[in-house]
Amino acid sequence: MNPNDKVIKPYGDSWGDGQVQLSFTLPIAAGPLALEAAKRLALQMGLEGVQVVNMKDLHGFSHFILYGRSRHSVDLDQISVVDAADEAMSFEEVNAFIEEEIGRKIVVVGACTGTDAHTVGLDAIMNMKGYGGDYGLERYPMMEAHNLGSQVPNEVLLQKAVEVNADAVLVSQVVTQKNVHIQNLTELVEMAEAEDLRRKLIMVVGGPRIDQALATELGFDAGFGPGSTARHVSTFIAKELARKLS
Amino acid sequence: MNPNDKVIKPYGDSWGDGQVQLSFTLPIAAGPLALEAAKRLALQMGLEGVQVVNMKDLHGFSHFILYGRSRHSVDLDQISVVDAADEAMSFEEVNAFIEEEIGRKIVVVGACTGTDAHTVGLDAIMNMKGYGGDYGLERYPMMEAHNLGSQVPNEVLLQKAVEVNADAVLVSQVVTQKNVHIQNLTELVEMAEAEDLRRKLIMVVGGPRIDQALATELGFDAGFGPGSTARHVSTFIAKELARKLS
Amino acid sequence: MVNHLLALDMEKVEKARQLAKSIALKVQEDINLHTTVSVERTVARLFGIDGTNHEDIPLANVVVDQVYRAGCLDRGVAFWIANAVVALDKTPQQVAEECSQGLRICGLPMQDPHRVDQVMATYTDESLAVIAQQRQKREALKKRLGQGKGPLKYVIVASGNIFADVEQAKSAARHGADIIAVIRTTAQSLLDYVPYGTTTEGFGGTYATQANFKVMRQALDEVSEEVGRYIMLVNYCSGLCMPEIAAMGALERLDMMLNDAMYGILFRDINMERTFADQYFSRMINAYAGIIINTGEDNYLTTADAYEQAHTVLASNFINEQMGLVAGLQNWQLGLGHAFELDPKMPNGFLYELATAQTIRQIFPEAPLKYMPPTKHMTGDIFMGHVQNAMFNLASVLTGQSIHLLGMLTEAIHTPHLSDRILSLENAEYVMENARGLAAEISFKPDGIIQKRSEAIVDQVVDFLQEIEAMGLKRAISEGYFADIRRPQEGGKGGDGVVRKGLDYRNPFMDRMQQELGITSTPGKGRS
Amino acid sequence: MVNHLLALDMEKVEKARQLAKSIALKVQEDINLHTTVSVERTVARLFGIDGTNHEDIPLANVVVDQVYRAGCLDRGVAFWIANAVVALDKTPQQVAEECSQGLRICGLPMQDPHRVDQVMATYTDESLAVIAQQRQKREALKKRLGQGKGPLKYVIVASGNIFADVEQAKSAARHGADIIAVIRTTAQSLLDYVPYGTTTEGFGGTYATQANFKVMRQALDEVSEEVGRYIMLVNYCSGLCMPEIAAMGALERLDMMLNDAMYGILFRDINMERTFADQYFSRMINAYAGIIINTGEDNYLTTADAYEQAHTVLASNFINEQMGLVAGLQNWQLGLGHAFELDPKMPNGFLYELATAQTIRQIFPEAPLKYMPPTKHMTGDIFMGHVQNAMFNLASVLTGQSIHLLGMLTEAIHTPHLSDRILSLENAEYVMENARGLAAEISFKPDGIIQKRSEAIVDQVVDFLQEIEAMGLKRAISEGYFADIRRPQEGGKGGDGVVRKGLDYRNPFMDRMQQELGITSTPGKGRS
Ligand code: B12
Ligand code: B12
Ligand SMILES: Cc1ncc(COP(=O)(O)O)c(C=O)c1O
Ligand SMILES: Cc1ncc(COP(=O)(O)O)c(C=O)c1O
Repeated sequence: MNPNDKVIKPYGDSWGDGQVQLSFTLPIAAGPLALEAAKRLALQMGLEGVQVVNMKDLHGFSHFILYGRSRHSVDLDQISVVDAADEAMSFEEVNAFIEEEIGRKIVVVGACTGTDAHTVGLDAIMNMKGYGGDYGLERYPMMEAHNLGSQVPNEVLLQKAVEVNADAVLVSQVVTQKNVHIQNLTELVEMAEAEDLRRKLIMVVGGPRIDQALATELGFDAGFGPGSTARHVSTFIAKELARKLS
Repeated sequence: MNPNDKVIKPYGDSWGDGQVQLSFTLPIAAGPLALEAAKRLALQMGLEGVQVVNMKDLHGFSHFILYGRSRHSVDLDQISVVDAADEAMSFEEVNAFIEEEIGRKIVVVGACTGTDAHTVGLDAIMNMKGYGGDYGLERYPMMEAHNLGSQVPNEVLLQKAVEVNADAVLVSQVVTQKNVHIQNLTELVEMAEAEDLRRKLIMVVGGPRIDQALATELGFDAGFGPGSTARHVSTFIAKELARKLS
Repeated sequence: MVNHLLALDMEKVEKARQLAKSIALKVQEDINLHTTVSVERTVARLFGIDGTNHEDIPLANVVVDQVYRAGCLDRGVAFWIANAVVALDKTPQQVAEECSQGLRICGLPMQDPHRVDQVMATYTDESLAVIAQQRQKREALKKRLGQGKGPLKYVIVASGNIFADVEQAKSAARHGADIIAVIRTTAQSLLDYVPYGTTTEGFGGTYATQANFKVMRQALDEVSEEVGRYIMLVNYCSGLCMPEIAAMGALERLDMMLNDAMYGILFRDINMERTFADQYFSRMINAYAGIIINTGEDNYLTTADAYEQAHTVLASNFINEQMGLVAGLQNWQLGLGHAFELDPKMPNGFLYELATAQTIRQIFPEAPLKYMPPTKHMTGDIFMGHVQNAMFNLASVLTGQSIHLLGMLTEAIHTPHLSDRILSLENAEYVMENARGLAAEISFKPDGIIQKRSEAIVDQVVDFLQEIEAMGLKRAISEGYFADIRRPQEGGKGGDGVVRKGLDYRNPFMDRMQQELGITSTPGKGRS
Repeated sequence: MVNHLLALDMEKVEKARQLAKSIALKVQEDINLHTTVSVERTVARLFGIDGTNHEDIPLANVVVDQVYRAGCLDRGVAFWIANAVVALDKTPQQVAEECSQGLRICGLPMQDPHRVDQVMATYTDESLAVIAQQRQKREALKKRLGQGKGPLKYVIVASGNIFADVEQAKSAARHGADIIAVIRTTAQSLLDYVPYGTTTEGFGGTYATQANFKVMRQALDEVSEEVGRYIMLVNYCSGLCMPEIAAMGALERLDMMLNDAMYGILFRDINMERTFADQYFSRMINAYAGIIINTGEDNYLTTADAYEQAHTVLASNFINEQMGLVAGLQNWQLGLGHAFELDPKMPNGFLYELATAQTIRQIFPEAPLKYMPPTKHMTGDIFMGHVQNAMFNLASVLTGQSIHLLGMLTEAIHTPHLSDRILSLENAEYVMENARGLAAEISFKPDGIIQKRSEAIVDQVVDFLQEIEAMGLKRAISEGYFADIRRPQEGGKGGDGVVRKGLDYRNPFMDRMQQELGITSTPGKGRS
């Protein structure tokens, strides 16, 4: 491998050395058996030259830190991704775009649904103040934004969407323990479908463990992860709505 | 999986969750492409539910921290290991064993060979003072220990072994960068073979990146890693010599 | 012993304290006039009513709901149960079981008031005796086994499964943890009942149930013997069932309870009247049981800016202190909360953290302060997170904090894995032992950044409490004085569970505990 | 500006300094009588002799070996080269090339001494002018671009491949590194020649060659412009080619050099006479080139106990200081080394670390102290290692250290990977900026642990230096006074490369530099 290769591997200090650090706990006490088990796991993960650099006994459990050289590599030419950040329009551009292409305010309803009470992320996208230097949706002259806050049941969100004739719903999910977000998001989509709202609504989900792939898989139109700001979301909604209306 | 299973997986907070943490650097700038590449590598390593929890741009490189659930598991019943620590005799026991079974002092010669100047590890095994609460080999009444110190060429070590009629040579290798230790250890074994010393000598290697498997692979009789003390080494040598002489 | 690294203007501190007292007493007037479904369910539980009906509804709820719907809760459920006990010659538990079969206790004929009183007294005595025994047992164990050096290392378990939690808790105790908190599942605080039995399914936490309390207490008692330290157990006396959980904790010998006068209002949008009434009774139970409460001011800094709003934390500490004292808690039971939440990018942030932590330490010298780790500015960079936690550990040992919540390197990722906790314990152990003597070694410059910051916070807090005292706490909350969150005075969940006490309202537990705790200022009965 | 957190007994400090001076001057007497093959190769190189012969032997070695074998090195190679230059009317380089073809320069007829002198002067002037220019260039760049705030963040690159090192160095600079050290391959210090050309194969480090110096200097100049800070470059002026590397560094504008009066003896078993003579000339070159040296006392604590032997580090600092001053170095060039190497398990270890670091800081207020991170007690537990480094970072900023070697979380595992360095830079950046003002905020208690520990170390150092002064440095080393290592006075590698100067010995560089640097106390020529 050389620096210009499109087939890349993890890098420590020489090209192609494949260096990877990993750590995990095994449910047996530390000792030669646990050590060997740890090595075998690393081998199965495709590591060569496995070095167990730390084994710690945790009473019936053992914690390992390992280094090794990954056998795996990735061909960059096989990956196609779009950079949402690059394509996002500015606050002014989005408003101008909506005025021109839609000709009226876009109505959005946002909520932290289910049992989730983490409002900071949704507020970052919706509140006037915004986040990361970008104003929130409430500040957009061409948007009418309703933030329902935390722990909103899915049916309440959909009711509200109907009530204000929303173009889009924005859902925030921060707690992901035991995949509680998957359950909750799936329920929302199913409800929307049952109530024949799915086609009318642009459905967007965000949160620290959310990405585009997961969102699509669950039946949403878009997913926004860490570092997202209102610009990204408004651009997506505006363009998507224009597409739907055309 | 349940707590009594013999087939184990990494453990985070529920049985069988397979939780593994990993980190590595990719030789491309951070961004959606790098992110996707990182995920794919994790997938190839057999992780499910891959979460890239941190991506950091390092100018032309990117650093990732990931969590995921390992698909792999290890069947403990398939592993047989011997616990050297458990089998090691005490200082007194070793001396008694040598007196009884060998009937004379065992002669050992130790050195940090090649360009290696890390003497602390070898001294820990050989010096009077010892290490980790165990006296070093020089303290054993039934051992005659010669510590040649650092940066000893392989031929000098073997010469000395011949000169003092050694039963065993002890080699320390701490620097492992670019596998310099492998080169050096291989050379030593080849020299010993060429000079027809290999069969006469018990050959032992130690160091922080050494283990039994590597030692055997390179043609040594035993390998001692971190945490070894003189007890482990002297037990091995005494028993091995007894076996050879019987 | 508290270090005096800062020169505090004790007059201002005293002024702030008086303002807080006045604020608390004003709220208390209102509290005295009300009871809640949760307070009444607590009484039912303390009468020994346990278990659920065929629909999994706790019998305490079955009984109280019935009385509530019948419109006679203003008299207090104690009276109705005791009346039924006399009328039917059953135990309260049997009465409750019959309620779930259709018995309507408000419809039973009124019995001899003297005998009803006697029944109430008997069951009250019995129940309070169990609590007092648990308190004695705790004291004996603490005395025999001792505790960690302090700041006491407090870690959470939150696997969702009480049996997995036990594994995690034991492993933590063996690696130096002094206190184990079983975090509640995310949905529980808004449930208007307490789930029943041992549970293995929770999200981001494990259900708080009496059975789970028992399982964990037993495990910790075992491990306490093993490690030779009394390991304390914590749960959440918070949300819509605040006083019920206090009762459960008192019976099962929990040692600490998250229990705040305002947290539910601000962070769970629970009705104000409900929260204030519930916290009063729950604190009284905690006081009686010798349980240390942990207040939740740290949460403010997760939504508000930690530098700008530092004084709001201190103000809330003063209010929680006064509302605690009013409810019979002693100073040693007031684990007032604060947190190390400044943006790590802030130049000299560590100095400001020291200033706040030391100011709070000196203002509440007897309180077992609860110091919370960085959470808001933790990211997926677990390596940096581990260092942020190291600085937090140092700040804690330097300023002599009491209850030290260990920061987790994976804070931004998941509730702690087994090994996260151990890594954090090792981090704290190293930093604290390596720098334990530092506080006694240094002094702060009189005109320095730290001293000035401390003065500024004390000044701010006096102004802030003055404003609140003038407008009243409820209005202040409704105007976003705390945590940048506004809650309408009449809104919020659980408001319909608040009931104005009647003239003949009875709560024998409150009466007895007020008496025993020496609470005189606040009559336990409403006047209508 | 150095903080005065400790009250030092300046009389004792002065006494220690005088003892060290006496020790140094005694060694210097011996140094003045000798030259070495490496000193002479340095002269050859400074005369412009570059490149290798067909066997890859550097021409500097070819020429000096020849003169040495001919037994006439006692006159100094400068004379022989100049004589040949006059005799053959060639440049020194051409003379050297002919030497590799068989020319024997000691056999050439003696030329007009005046013309030989002239030739020596010309080439000396030329070479020193280049060095002076590089020095000016550095000063101009530093002035224009500025430098980091300090403690200056110093990281190592050690991939073995100079081109990979460049990538790693640039990435580090962009993430806040101020100083880049290219670590040498493990075998190089015992090579009695300097390899030639750019290299891509090293073990645990990269060959120090002039070409590699140039490649890295250029890369760092580029990145300096990019980041708007002058990034300093470091290499190892140590081992059997100490003065040659000084010359190469001076020519290629390195900014710092690892350069210790005793390290080679103790840690590489190099002959004492050889080391002392080599270090003297190498330091003179560093002095002239405006290069900061880094001494290696930190290494002592990797073999000796850091608590017991703390005073040996300080004693060696004093000796290195005096031997540096004797060689013409200014105080601002004396990067005296010490280290944060106490066992992390030691209670109050952080206090003892502060005591040592602050003591050394105050004793050498003008020296750009080099503070080394934990290495010996680093383990494969990278998480704990990262925390140990955080405490080290804090100690450094608290005691105002100058050159701060970043600890790596993977210290016990491998030479740093790209990301290890970045994680460490972020660690240091956070801790130092977060606590930058702390030193100005605090004072240490007069009768505290820190003050007492400082006093104990100063007392010990006076006694220790007194003993050494009485027996002489060489004997002290032979008796294991430093680093628990004993080296026989006559043994060690490279002893055969030491040559007693003749009466007619000439080293025009030494003469000129001594003059320009104002070194008077130590005559450059031997008397036999
Ligand atoms: C602040 C906080 C709280 C506050 C919340 C206050 C509030 N009003 O929001 C309080 C103290 C109340 C709290 C409580 C709890 N918390 Co909490 N909390 C956090 C914390 C510290 C920070 C979260 C945050 O504010 N991040 C900052 C925002 C800006 O980032 P963000 O949410 O990722 O949002 C960005 C993107 O994701 C995206 N985004 C987010 N939402 C949306 C929506 C849309 C439509 C779009 C387009 C984009 C988008 O854009 C945002 C800007 O870029 C995290 C730990 C951490 N450091 O991350 C834990 C954390 C999230 N909490 C956690 C838990 C478990 C809880 C509790 C359940 C614990 C308990 N059992 O009591 C409770 C209950 C909460 C509940 N019912 O939901 C866990 C979740 C674990 C998991 N993966 O499931 C975390 C990770 C902590 C931990 N390690 O245990 N918490
Ligand atoms: C001390 C030290 C030094 C000292 C050595 C002093 C001395 N006289 O030994 C000094 C400062 C001189 C030094 C120099 C260098 N070092 Co160094 N050094 C270390 C350090 C900090 C500690 C090593 C140590 O003493 N460990 C304690 C002993 C007790 O542990 P141990 O060696 O593992 O020994 C135990 C077992 O392994 C086993 N064992 C070991 N040997 C043997 C032999 C036998 C026969 C048996 C049975 C058992 C056995 O038993 C011992 C007791 O349990 C490590 C980092 C670290 N924290 O580990 C770096 C480290 C080993 N050094 C390293 C390097 C690269 C160097 C240099 C090459 C750097 C350079 N380019 O200049 C130089 C040159 C050294 C050379 N030519 O070999 C690297 C090696 C990287 C790698 N994996 O290849 C490390 C890991 C640091 C790093 N991250 O860069 N070093
Ligand atoms: C006082 C208090 N109660 C409760 C909680 C936990 O959240 P909840 O019970 O609302 O789910 C916290 C959170 O830290 C708290 O500080
Ligand atoms: C002064 C000095 N020289 C050299 C080195 C490096 O080792 P060597 O050049 O002997 O390989 C060190 C190690 O840290 C040192 O401190």
